[in-house]
Amino acid sequence: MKIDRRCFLSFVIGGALGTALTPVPWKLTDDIAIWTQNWPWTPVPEEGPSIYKKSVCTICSGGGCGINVRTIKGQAKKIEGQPDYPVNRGSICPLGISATQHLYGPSRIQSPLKRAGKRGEGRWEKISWDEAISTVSEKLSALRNQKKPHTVTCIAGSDRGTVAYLLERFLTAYGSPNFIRALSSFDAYELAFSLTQGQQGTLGYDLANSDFIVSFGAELMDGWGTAGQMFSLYPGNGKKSNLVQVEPRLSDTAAMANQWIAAKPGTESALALGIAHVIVRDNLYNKNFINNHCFGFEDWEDKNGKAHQGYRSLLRQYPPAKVAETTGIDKGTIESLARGFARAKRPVAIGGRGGHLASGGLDEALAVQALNALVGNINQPGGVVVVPEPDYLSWSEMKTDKTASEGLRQPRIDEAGTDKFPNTRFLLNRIPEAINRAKGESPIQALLVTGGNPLYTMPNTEAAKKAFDKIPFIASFSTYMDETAQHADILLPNHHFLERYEDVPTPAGTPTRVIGLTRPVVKPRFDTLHIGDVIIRIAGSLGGFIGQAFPWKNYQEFLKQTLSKQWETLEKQGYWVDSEFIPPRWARAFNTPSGKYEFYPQERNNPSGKDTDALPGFRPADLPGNPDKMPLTLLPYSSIRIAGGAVANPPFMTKTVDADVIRNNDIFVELNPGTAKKLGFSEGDAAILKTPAGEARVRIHLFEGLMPGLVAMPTGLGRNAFSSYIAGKGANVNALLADIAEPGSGLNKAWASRASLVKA
Amino acid sequence: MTKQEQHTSTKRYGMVIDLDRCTGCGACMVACYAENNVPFSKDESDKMLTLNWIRVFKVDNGKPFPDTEICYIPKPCMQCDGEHMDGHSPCVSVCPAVATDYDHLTGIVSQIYTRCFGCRYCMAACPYHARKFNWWDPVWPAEMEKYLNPDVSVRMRGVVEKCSFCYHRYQKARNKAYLEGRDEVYEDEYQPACVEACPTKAITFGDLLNPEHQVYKLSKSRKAFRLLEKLNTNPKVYYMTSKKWVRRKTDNYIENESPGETRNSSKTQKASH
Amino acid sequence: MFPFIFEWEWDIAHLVFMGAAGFAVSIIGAGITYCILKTIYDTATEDGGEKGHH
Amino acid sequence: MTTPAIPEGVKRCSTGKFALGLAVAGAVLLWGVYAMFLVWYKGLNQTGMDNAYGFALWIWADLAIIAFGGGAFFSGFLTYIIGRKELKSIINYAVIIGVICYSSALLILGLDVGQPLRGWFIFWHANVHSMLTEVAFCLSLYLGVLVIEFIPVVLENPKLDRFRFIHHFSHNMHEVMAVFAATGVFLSFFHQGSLGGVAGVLYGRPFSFREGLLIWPWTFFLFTWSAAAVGPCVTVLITWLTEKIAGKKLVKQEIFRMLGKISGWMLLTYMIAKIADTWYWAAVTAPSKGFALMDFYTNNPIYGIWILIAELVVCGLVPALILISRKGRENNFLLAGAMILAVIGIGINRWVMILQVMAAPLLPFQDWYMYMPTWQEIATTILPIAYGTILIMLAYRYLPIFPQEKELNPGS
Repeated sequence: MKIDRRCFLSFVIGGALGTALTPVPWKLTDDIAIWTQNWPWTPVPEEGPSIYKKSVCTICSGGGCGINVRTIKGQAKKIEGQPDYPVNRGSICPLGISATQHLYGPSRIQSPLKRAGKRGEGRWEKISWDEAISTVSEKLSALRNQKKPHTVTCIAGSDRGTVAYLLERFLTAYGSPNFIRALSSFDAYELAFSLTQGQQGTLGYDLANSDFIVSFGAELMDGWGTAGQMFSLYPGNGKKSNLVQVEPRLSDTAAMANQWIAAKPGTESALALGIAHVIVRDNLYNKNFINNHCFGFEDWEDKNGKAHQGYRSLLRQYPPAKVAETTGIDKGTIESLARGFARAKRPVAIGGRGGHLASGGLDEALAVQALNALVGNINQPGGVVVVPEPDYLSWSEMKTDKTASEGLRQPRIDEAGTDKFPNTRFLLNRIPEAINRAKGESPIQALLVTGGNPLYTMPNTEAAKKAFDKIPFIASFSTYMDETAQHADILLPNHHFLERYEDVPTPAGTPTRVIGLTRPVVKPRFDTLHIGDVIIRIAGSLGGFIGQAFPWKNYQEFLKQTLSKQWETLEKQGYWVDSEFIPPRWARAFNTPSGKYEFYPQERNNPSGKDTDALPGFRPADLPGNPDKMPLTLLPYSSIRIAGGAVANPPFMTKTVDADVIRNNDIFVELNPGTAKKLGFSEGDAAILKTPAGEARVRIHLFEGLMPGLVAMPTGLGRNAFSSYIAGKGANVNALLADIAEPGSGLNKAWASRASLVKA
Repeated sequence: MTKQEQHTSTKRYGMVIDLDRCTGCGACMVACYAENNVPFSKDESDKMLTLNWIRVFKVDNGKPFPDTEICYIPKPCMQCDGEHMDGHSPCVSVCPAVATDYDHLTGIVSQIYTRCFGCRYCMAACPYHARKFNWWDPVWPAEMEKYLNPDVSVRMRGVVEKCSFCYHRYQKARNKAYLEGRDEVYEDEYQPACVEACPTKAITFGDLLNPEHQVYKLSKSRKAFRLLEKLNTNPKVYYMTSKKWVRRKTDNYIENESPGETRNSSKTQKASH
Repeated sequence: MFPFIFEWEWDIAHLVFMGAAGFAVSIIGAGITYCILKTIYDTATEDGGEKGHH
Repeated sequence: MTTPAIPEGVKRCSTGKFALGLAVAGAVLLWGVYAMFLVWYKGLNQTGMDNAYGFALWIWADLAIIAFGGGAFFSGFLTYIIGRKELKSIINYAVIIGVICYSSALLILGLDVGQPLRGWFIFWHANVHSMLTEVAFCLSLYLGVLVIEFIPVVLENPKLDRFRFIHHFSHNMHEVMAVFAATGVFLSFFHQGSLGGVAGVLYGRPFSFREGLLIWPWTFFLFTWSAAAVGPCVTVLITWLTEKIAGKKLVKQEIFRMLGKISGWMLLTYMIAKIADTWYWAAVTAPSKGFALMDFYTNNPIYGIWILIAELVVCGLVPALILISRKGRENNFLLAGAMILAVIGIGINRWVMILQVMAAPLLPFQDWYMYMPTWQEIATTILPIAYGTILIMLAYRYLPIFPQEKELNPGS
């Protein structure tokens, strides 16, 4: 016993000492140290030489910023601005920088898919490209056999560049007039330019050379136009330009502006007309331009001898005192703003709101554009310019068969270009109504969605979704599983923009004529196919004249051929600038019936025939809903930190959004503290926001920078597709907005909505 | 103090952020996430749990509509020189395991992720909340690991991380200079990701001791100031604004005291070692 | 803690701190060692049957 | 059965009753252990801490528990160094409480770090400038000392004492206990102080920052002093509670009064220093950093000036005055009440020096940061109580802790 115990003790002590002297404990500690430092599930990025590849970012609807992508071993690592790119000069927005997250993220559609469950249920069956293409071809072929080619509609994200032209060409050869561009904040302005100047093209604002910018709600720093370009122009260029921001909410643009003028929402056109009133009254307008190159400034007689009112006499209805009352802006402010604008060397007036897609109607656009005409800054340095359609897109004439010709003669489903809305080119927002109005089967039998994600971006989204449900066949070409793709029958995923070739013509807002080249930075990650190739292949399998209209082997060959003149430059530096493009002189600039700038747009569709309805005017939208029950106005606002359009916020972007905008999947609406007090709300309270279109659960954030009586809600949240990293955050403001067709243009005039807030 | 440190090329890298130019777009933040492999989670809305090395704050002047003004304040790690300009920044002196250190050659406060054992004392010490903790194991869903930058090691759960002024970029630039037989790293050779990404060029970066660098002059501007200067942390991140109310929002003032009166005597540009 | 760590710098604070820590450890160690040795001695030298003396 | 497990001459409750008690405490312990493993397995996201609260409930628990365990070092100091031999009647228990407190503190520290497996880096890569390094070194060493002090008590269990080697060993350790106690006092002085230094050195945090002497902020000394003041109170209160549960006297009442008197004077002197420190901080230190006193006590849901008054007056001066007055000490209710108040006061002090420091905003555009612990944090903070209860139950049942027990309970 004694010996045993002693043995035991010596064994324990000796053993402990012995172990301590061996390398075992030291080795073990070392192992622990190393192991805790290199957990096998903590990734170790692969090293390698980094290669920068030039391309053009097209992730947003205004897209077109030159980028330099850092790649290592063929993988995209980081997106940086391309300093010499003529649009953005090295500046890019946070969405562009985070595009790698979409490239590699879980929102990607990895192969063609066929719907397996009910529509929108999210159950898919993987199919081959051959099957996908033949499914679409068979469907289209069947519709042609039934003499219904015009029931095929295509919704595209853009109407410029080769892909859009391929689509249009395909529809033409096939026999459908229904190519529809997705909603854009430039819709109304493009229409205003085409009516007053007779020019079709991209609107360019030479902000770099302007010394006085009046922005009627254009959220220049919040995603308007091409975000990267806006940043590179203001205020980063170090030049003091005077920016006046007219907006009921203190946006980031308003905060950067030299002056923030909070006009009542929807009264922007009244303010523009009021400013014009002062300029004309005080004789501050550009006499040369007005006297020699304008039409409809003074009262005039038509060729039948009928007297018409002109712009000058129209302005009498908008004296500053009256405008002050309408807009809620001090009379003196209007006067001094008008004088400041007219006396500046190179002033420019901009409208078009922000990344938010409702453009505000033609009246407002005409009223704002008239200011540019008054000071004669059209096609001038520091002014506005219409950059014409690129001329490289001229291909061989194609033949159409009888079915196609008959189909093409059918009126467009969205009524754009019809007798009802003859001036307007695209009216996506009219589609749901057209479907619902039709008796019997849906006027759209097959819908091809190649961009725009309409089931997220359209106003009154739920109603749009219901209308889309009546379309028997929806094919989506989206790269990501977006809201529209989720609701489609077949998915033919396009390459991510970092994986494909595409031309990027002059992006919105740019005053120069540029073509950029989007190039594959990485090899396609998944079983996706370039949309151009898909169209060529579908056309091929449809055969006949349709097949003949697409003689190219593939999209890349077609692109090279199309851009043969510019290709070498494009390959080398990633962009091509049309150095010959000079905005035409006034004498040759206008393509209107009068050959002049038309204050009174003679071609404007004017059902009433009244002069005041042809001229710009302040005609507030009659928003639906009972103002007693819905005393508030819901104002969507865009934030540069939230992708508000077709593409959703990648996680990086959501990371930058403050906790008083989105928290734990609750969206915050802004409310002026005074309004909140009246309604009995305090910071963080939960509430139900109701509009005639729907309702949403929100929380309250008090913001002094918002006009009393408004509720401001960010665009871009409330996604219900993409991935679990993106969906389910807040509510979609588009779903709460109404759609009111502006008489004559059909554009959506209702960019706001009546609303009420009740405690939740 | 080693010989190397007494070398004449001792630098104090710093930043000057022009708040009048910052539009609050967040490009700096996103560029930083991409450059530095900052992880993300499904719910990024709770800002007290998310990781970011630079965060842009929205500040308002508190005045009622329509006299309200807002200003954005980007806030990276301030890379403090410490009370006595000797590198004893608030965090460095408290770290029990020397997992964060002040580099006397550059003035940059480092963080050694593999040594940090996650006691978070440095977070408690940092008045700027520049330090963030990895509350979760980082996860890159789908193929997102592919975009990770090999120049910056990925952090694991349970350690603290913070802005390094993109120190890996400095190392690259220094190696390049060395290979080319130069002592000096040129100003434009070493710029952090946020500076490069700022689309309005609101951020300037360089050696605060080098008269040829832009920051040298800018940091001495009358408009220049630093956050919480009275704490004597001696940050190397300067701000500029022409708005008086913004100045008031960047430090604490007792009644009747106003910004400017209390300019710190320690605002010397000399590194004291 | 030890000079073989790469970032080691000789520092008076180290000497003071580690000196104090080492001092405490030595005292404790010495105390324990003394007790063990004394006990071994006591156990070995005591006579058989005695029990429980204090 | 050769030797009884229960010490000679004392009576203990039935095994059934004892097992029931163990089961109850064990259940709570298991709950805590479950939470502990959750935290280790899933990480610190299981807590209510966030980027503003690097330190929270656990660090408070650490600071408080070590202050409360201060009874061990201070009693040891009084017994072995000052030579108050009468305290030998309670020193064993003080040591046990100390062991419980210090081992729990280390356990919580082990939980509180993001990478527990790298915890030893604090020794390996020690930054001697960091107060936390000082804490870690002194804490571990002192726990060692406490265990050494505890070992002879364990070895006195009749079943163990049979072995000659153990018998001699325990005897020899008693012989040199003064040396260990002195080392313990030395270590305690530093780690109690360093815990105060933890918050005091944060010059970026005007709420906790204090000027000081050499490298030590005033909080260093205040923490040591306050731990010495409140430690004996905790020892007395737990002994008292043990007596109530056991249903008999274990230590003579004079010992309690004597410790109460010592605590009272310690507390009073501490409060004088603390008030002076607070005054200087409010009038000089904080304003120099742009803060007025009331900035720290307004615009937030909980931290009002009441907490300062509670700490300094209600749970500071009041118990101190009660304890130094003979009348106060002789009234059992007042004695216990004052000691409880003192314990609460030090608890509040440790709380504000950690949690209010984290809560107070620094940049004028920031709000107060609020914090709510999760059940995992609470469970692991309660865990030491369950563990302590079990250890005390075992120790009381099987070890001769209270030398006066036989004398005070002659009947049994």
